Amino acid sequence: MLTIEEIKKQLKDKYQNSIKNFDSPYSTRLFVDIDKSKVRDISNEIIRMGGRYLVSVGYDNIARDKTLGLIHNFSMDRDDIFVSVRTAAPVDNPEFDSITPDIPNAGWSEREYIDLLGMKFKGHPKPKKLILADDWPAGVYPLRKDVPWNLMPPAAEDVAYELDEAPEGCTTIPVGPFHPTLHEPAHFAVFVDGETIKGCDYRGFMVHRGIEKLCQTQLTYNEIPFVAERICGICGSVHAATYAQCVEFAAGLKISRRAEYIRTIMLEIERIHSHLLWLGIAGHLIGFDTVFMQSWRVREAIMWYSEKLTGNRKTYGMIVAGGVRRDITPELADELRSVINTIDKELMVIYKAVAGDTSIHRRTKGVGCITTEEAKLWSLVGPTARARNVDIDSRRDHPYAAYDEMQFDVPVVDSCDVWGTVVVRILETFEAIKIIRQALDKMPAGPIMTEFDENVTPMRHAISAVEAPRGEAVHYLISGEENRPERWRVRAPTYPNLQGVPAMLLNDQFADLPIIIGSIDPCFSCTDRVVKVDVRSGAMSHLSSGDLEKISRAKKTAGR
Amino acid sequence: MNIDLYGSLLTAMAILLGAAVIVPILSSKRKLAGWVNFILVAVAGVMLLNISYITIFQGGGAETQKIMGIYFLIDGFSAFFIAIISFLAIMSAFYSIQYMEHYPDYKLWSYYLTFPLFIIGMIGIVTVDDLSTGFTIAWQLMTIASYFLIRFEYRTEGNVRNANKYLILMELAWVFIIVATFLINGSAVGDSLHQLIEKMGATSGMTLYIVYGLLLVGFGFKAGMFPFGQLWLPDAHSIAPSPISALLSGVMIKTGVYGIIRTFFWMVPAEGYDGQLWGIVIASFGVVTLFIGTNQALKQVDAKRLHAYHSIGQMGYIILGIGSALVMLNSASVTVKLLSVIAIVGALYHTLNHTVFKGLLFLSTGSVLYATGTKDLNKLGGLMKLMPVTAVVAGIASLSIAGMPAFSGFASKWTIISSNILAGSRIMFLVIFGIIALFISAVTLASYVKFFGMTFASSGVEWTVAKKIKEVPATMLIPKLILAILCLVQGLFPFIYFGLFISIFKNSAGSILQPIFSEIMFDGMVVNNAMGVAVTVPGMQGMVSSVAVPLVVLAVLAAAYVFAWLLRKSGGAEEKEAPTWLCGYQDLNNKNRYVAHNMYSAFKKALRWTGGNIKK
Amino acid sequence: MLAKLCKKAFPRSLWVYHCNSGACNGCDIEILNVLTPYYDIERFGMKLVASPRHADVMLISGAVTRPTLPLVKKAYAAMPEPKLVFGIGSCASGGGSWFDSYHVTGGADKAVPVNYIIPGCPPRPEAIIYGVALALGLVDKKASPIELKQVEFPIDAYMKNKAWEERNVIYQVLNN
Amino acid sequence: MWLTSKIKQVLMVLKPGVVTLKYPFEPHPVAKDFRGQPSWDHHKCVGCGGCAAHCPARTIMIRDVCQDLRIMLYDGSRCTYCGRCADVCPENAITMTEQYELATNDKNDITVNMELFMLTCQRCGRCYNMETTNMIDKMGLKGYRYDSLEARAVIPRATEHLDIKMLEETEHYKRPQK
Amino acid sequence: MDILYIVVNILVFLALAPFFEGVVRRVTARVVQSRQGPPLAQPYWDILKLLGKQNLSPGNLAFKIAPVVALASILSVIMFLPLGYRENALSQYADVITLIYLLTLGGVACLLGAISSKNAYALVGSSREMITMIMVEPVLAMTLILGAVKVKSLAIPASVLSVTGAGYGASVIIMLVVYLMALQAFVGRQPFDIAEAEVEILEGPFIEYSGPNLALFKYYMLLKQMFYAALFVIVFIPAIKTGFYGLDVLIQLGFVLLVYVLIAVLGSTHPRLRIDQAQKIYAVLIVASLVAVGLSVYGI
Repeated sequence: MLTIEEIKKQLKDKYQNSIKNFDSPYSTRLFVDIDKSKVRDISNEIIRMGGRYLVSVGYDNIARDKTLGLIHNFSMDRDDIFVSVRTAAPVDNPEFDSITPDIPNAGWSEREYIDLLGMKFKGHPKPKKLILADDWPAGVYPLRKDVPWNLMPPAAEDVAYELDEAPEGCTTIPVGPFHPTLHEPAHFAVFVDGETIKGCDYRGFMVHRGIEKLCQTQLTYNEIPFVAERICGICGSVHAATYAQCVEFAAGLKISRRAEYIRTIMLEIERIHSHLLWLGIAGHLIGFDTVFMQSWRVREAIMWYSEKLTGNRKTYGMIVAGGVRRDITPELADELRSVINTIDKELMVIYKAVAGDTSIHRRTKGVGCITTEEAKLWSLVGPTARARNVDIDSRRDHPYAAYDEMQFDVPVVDSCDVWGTVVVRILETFEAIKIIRQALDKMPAGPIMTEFDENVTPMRHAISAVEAPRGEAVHYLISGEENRPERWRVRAPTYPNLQGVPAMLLNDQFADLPIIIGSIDPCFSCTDRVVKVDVRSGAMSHLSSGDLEKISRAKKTAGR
Repeated sequence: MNIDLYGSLLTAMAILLGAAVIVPILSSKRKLAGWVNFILVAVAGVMLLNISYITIFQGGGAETQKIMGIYFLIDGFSAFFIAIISFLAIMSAFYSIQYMEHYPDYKLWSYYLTFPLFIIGMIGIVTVDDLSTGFTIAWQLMTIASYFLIRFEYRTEGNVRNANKYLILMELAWVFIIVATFLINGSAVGDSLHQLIEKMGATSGMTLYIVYGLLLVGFGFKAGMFPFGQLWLPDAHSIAPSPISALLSGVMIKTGVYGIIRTFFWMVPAEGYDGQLWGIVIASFGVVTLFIGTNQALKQVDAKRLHAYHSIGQMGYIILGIGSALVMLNSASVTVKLLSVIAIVGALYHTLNHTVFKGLLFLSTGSVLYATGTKDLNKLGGLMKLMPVTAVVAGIASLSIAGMPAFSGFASKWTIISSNILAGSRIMFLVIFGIIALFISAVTLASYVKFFGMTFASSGVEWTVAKKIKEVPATMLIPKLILAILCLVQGLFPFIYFGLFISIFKNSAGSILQPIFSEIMFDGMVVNNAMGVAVTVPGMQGMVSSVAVPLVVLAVLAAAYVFAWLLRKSGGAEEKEAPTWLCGYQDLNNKNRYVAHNMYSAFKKALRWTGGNIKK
Repeated sequence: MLAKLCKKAFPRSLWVYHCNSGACNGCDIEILNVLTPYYDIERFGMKLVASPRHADVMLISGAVTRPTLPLVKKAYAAMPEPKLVFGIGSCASGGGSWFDSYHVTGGADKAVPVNYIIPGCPPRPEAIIYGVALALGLVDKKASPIELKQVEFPIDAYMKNKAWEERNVIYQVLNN
Repeated sequence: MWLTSKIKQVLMVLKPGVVTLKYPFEPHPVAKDFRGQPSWDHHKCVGCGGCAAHCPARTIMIRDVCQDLRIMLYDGSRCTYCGRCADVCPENAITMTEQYELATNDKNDITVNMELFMLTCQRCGRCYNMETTNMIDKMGLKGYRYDSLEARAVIPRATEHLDIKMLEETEHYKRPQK
Repeated sequence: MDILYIVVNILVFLALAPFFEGVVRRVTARVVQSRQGPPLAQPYWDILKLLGKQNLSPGNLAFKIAPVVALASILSVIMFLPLGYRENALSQYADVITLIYLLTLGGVACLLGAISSKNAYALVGSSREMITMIMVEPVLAMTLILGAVKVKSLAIPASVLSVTGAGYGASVIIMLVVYLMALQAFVGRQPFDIAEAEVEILEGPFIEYSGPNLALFKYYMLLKQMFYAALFVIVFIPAIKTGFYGLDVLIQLGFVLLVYVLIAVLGSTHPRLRIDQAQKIYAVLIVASLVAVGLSVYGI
């Protein structure tokens, strides 16, 4: 077990000169300000200490000191500590050392800021466009504050993303964006030899809706939860809860215990509905529609209950900064008990019917195999990781809401394949039912909302993680002026998992592609969000249309 | 009359020899040389066809004739082979005129020197009546001439090596056959087959087994029998110029079939010949050949190699037919004995069909090669609009080789398979052989769906072959059209051919088959008319099998087609062209074409052990 | 005659092509939900097809983002006539919360002609079935534009304001 | 193994029987507090514009035609039914109804158009800045608001006076076509 | 009279094939998936609707001809089928081998159409379809050959009707089981709907087809499905001959209905296999049916 002091000491011993400042507002959070030249070394050092890479956050700090900020976040799972390594580079030469060669999972985060903030990463293995549309002109960085939120560069005709070259002798099969496996627009160029997958390239982020500049017109701290829920229609509460926790951390707000219990219940309800949904989809993906129909039939009960409790079947609108919107009355609590009892029973029937079915084993066992080491290397999270014997769960490792008082198991299996994810998810559903029962029993009385005065001190950093059904959702928030965050970074669980998919696909059959991609329960809309909410500070400068044309022309010629 | 036949045979050979002398001299004028070559070959060919016609339909030949110390024999059986050789030679020569333009940097004198010699050699093989002197001359002429034809493109890497391999293996086959001949007790150089048969009677049983074994291996080499065919056939056939490939695959390997039938049905002593055993051996070789050959063919992506491997596969059918005929012939049951007729007719019918459709396939691929410069199925595609005539004839040939009803392959495969299955009710392994043959015909189909689909239907040339692609000139189309028409005729009117083969065997004295063929009740057994061929065998109830398909089934199909067509029109829907839908993000391009080598990957993987895998 | 019958058959067998142009998953899940036992849209002869070539109806869910705009158009063009387009959910019907964001083009109507919209975030499965039934002519349209006009000053507010004015400090100061 | 699980599967499916609801031929009631289409009580509305200011989808647009008349347009086509407007409304003039059967072939069917009389300072022409502690009021209303109701676009600026240029900008506001 | 049988064959198949599909969909929905399911007439509407739609094509001749050929070939196969245990006017013009090849012709048309569509998915699908065809056609062939061996004739009515002629021997029982297992593959349903797998290759060979062309293909699939079901009934259900043609046909159709219910239940309780896995199962089926044929030679 490491403590924050030990981490500080170890870092100080080695990198005395590069470390500018330590900041630890809570006993579980450590922010380290460092010089940008040592980014790579210190990141590696933290990984060596047992850290797990979470996400990088880049932000525009030009108005204050003409720099672009970059924060690498790590989680010490055994010690319940989040370590954030903060650094900055001047805007006229925003070059950082890339940490991707050591931490492959950072690849996308860094590519994201190449696109959105115009940063440069030295040594990045694949500095290609990631987020923005193919025809987005180079040199327009939408996350920078001088770019308006509704800027619409003209469309360019002949700009295309250059997909990776297929290996020798392989054919590309284009999968997506409108493909029944995906349900969401994302493009996989799958390189096959015959039907064996020899690699794939991903061109996703087609659901990137760039919500960030919304706040420049309207959104404030307490509207963002509603937008956060719509990052993803399935695990909306997770994002709302993570966001709300970030705000509460930044504001130093302690919410009532009852609200925390209700949040716990909401998160677990969401887990049940999401896992049942996934089970159905997985059945559908291997062509077993009966499983799909039956598990969705079972799931419907919880949807109806959610409607009663929150007023909507999904995107509940329950969790806001400072508490929750609606209370669980005793009648609703009783109904919830009976609903989860039915689900418990019916799911057990499904589980028994599915678990021993050799025809399902055929399609799932030994499919999408990657080793535990690879899973750790790619920083996989959630059931995808737990099916590969990586024992992480932020509910247990970084307790939040009321999880510190809950008794539950974290199912971990070592089959390292798709079947493992099936088992983990079904078992987790039973655990979720257990947690809801406990929460209903233990729930204290009290207010559900704590007054949130919306006057958060600017430039406070906060990080928070919530275990979503798909894995761990991480939010990073920098508070800002005018009742809005300066920067809000969301890392959905699919973000790291999706980067591990090519490794899972390798040497499997094309017919297994749906279930392998399905096994991480992908949620591209979460992944593609980049919901950064920041404040327009200073004057808004419009690029004139002439400028834009110039820019897009430059891009076109460069593209040729 | 006989003298007349042999005289014209020699004349034809002389004309061909003349061609070999004259044409190389003219070879600097490419087109002219081609035309002269074609005219001379055609004249000789017509004379040879005339010989066949007279022999088969007017009952000529059948007497061994000693000319210049070599025994010659023209009976119905050899006449059939003369016919297919000379016919395909004419087609090939015609096709060569334009095709050889395709090799601007190669001198043509060697081609036009060896082309007629090659034909002389083949004609020789099927007409000489010994296994020593005349045979050696004919064999060497054929082998050496074809060797030079195969190594024609000697500048391409690997071609000379493959040609050398061919030469060595063919000489080895020759050694086998010659050794077999001299193992026969008291055989002398220049003995005719009749003399050999007499001497065989005096040979001990064990030696006889060796003799037949060596003969089978020797001719098996030529016929592309497993495992010998795999050694040379695909390499040699795929590197030769296309008209030569057509000749090699279409007729040269048939000389092996000729040899096998000649030795196992004619060169049979009254005593000491275990027909049942040799039948089983040959049939087993046939089944293995067709199984392995076709499965190997499935893996190919080079169009000509694909055809070449299929030649092995199709030879397997013929060998199976021969073998099972031999088994049935030596069976105790009268009924099964009668079925041997169907089997051997099937074998010969398939020989004819294979000549036509394989010739056609090689010529079509040649045309594709001529027009696009590649024969790699991974690169080809989408030629249907650009080369419609070639596409149609290649389609006919593909359906024929796959054995689709109403096309030529069907009638002959049906004959072989059904006779095997019917005989199978008495002899169990024959039914298994029949089923394997049926199974393999599905594999053949798969392979030709790939060939046709990937060359003509799918997309490809838009991106891979930059040249402007046009349909090939008429001189290259006419031979293909003739062959295609023949393909259709053979498929649609099988009764003509059944009659033909029956009269061939009737007119070929000396074989162990002749007694059955000449039995009178035969006419009542086979209903052979425009409605198709139906077989009733005494001892089996009712009509047992029929290949009436062609016309009746075609009529049925046509009626159904009209119905379906009307159904499609009935909704009043309009037609519109639309680009291929690939999930939106990508448009069809060279990288996301699903190319030939990807097809049937799971099946190919399961059959890796059959060999013939292509390396990547 | 058959042609007439074919026209009649069209609404009885609508094959649905689901095109997610940038949705959050909520609507997609509800679209799948209408296939499940409780809602079972197959009752109306509808089924989900995978290729736009087979489709009669395109369900667009989600705001049309900048990258998917050309793709949605392409998918629409790939469908054979006659065809219908349904915009499912708030994003597809009007662009949702991000209708004017830099990476979003707007609702589905910005890309293709939309025949019916089914608002909701996400719409309940019943709402989707209702939309389908509306298109099939099984139910009546319930939504209609609402025009509200204050014909007079809202007295309550007025009174309240008056009261507020009375106790307002500034006024008090002024009065004093 | 295979057989037993198949039998289990058959048993699993037999128990529930056919569960399909009869909707739309029979209504399927929604939960009590369902968040359906919001409805405005124009008798209560004071036209503060708080709902417009707080709507995450910015689906409520305001145009001040003149000093006394304010038009509020609720464009239901992009409403996310989050209920935030009902939460913030100081007068409780907005309620979330149970109406969810909103499918239509015309976007205008799900709009609410309100014409409100405004109380404005006769001297400066601004709305009264009422309770200054109220966050909603703090948000704006410092002058005219002119959203392009025709294009259903929000112009995120409250201006001191009406600017014709701004209007032109709105009408030329167009998304890229490709 | 003989001609009448042909007409009845065609009419029965054309009229009832969509109905039986409706039954499958209904059974799948009601019995297995707890939902109401489409009306029984749904497949008719589907086909009618497709006939009235626009016909999109990549402008290739083979693409346009393929559906017509496919439907024609299955129709001609159906004409030869001895429904109601009656030989018809066409029976003598073909034998079982012809039947098998004719069936393959339909498949080939399908494949060529798919390849002509130039779509990678269609090609993956046709590659799988072809493997399925190679591997399961022999099972069909051997079922027919089993009868042929027993009766020593390849004529269609004789060999089709004689499988159970001498009662249920070991060979017949093996063949029956094999046929039932292969049935799902014949009719392209789970677990063997690999070629048309909707979630991964979007209905494979048919991905580019629309409107009337697709209608023809759908009809072809329906007829093929009914053909295999009817063949099972004719071959393996011992003849219950009432002497009245109409009644015989009705009884057989009743059995066909049962086979369809079986297809539906089997299809909805299995996930789709991968082609390499299916291939192994096919291989087992082939070997088993070879054993059955071998046994039948010895009269077992």
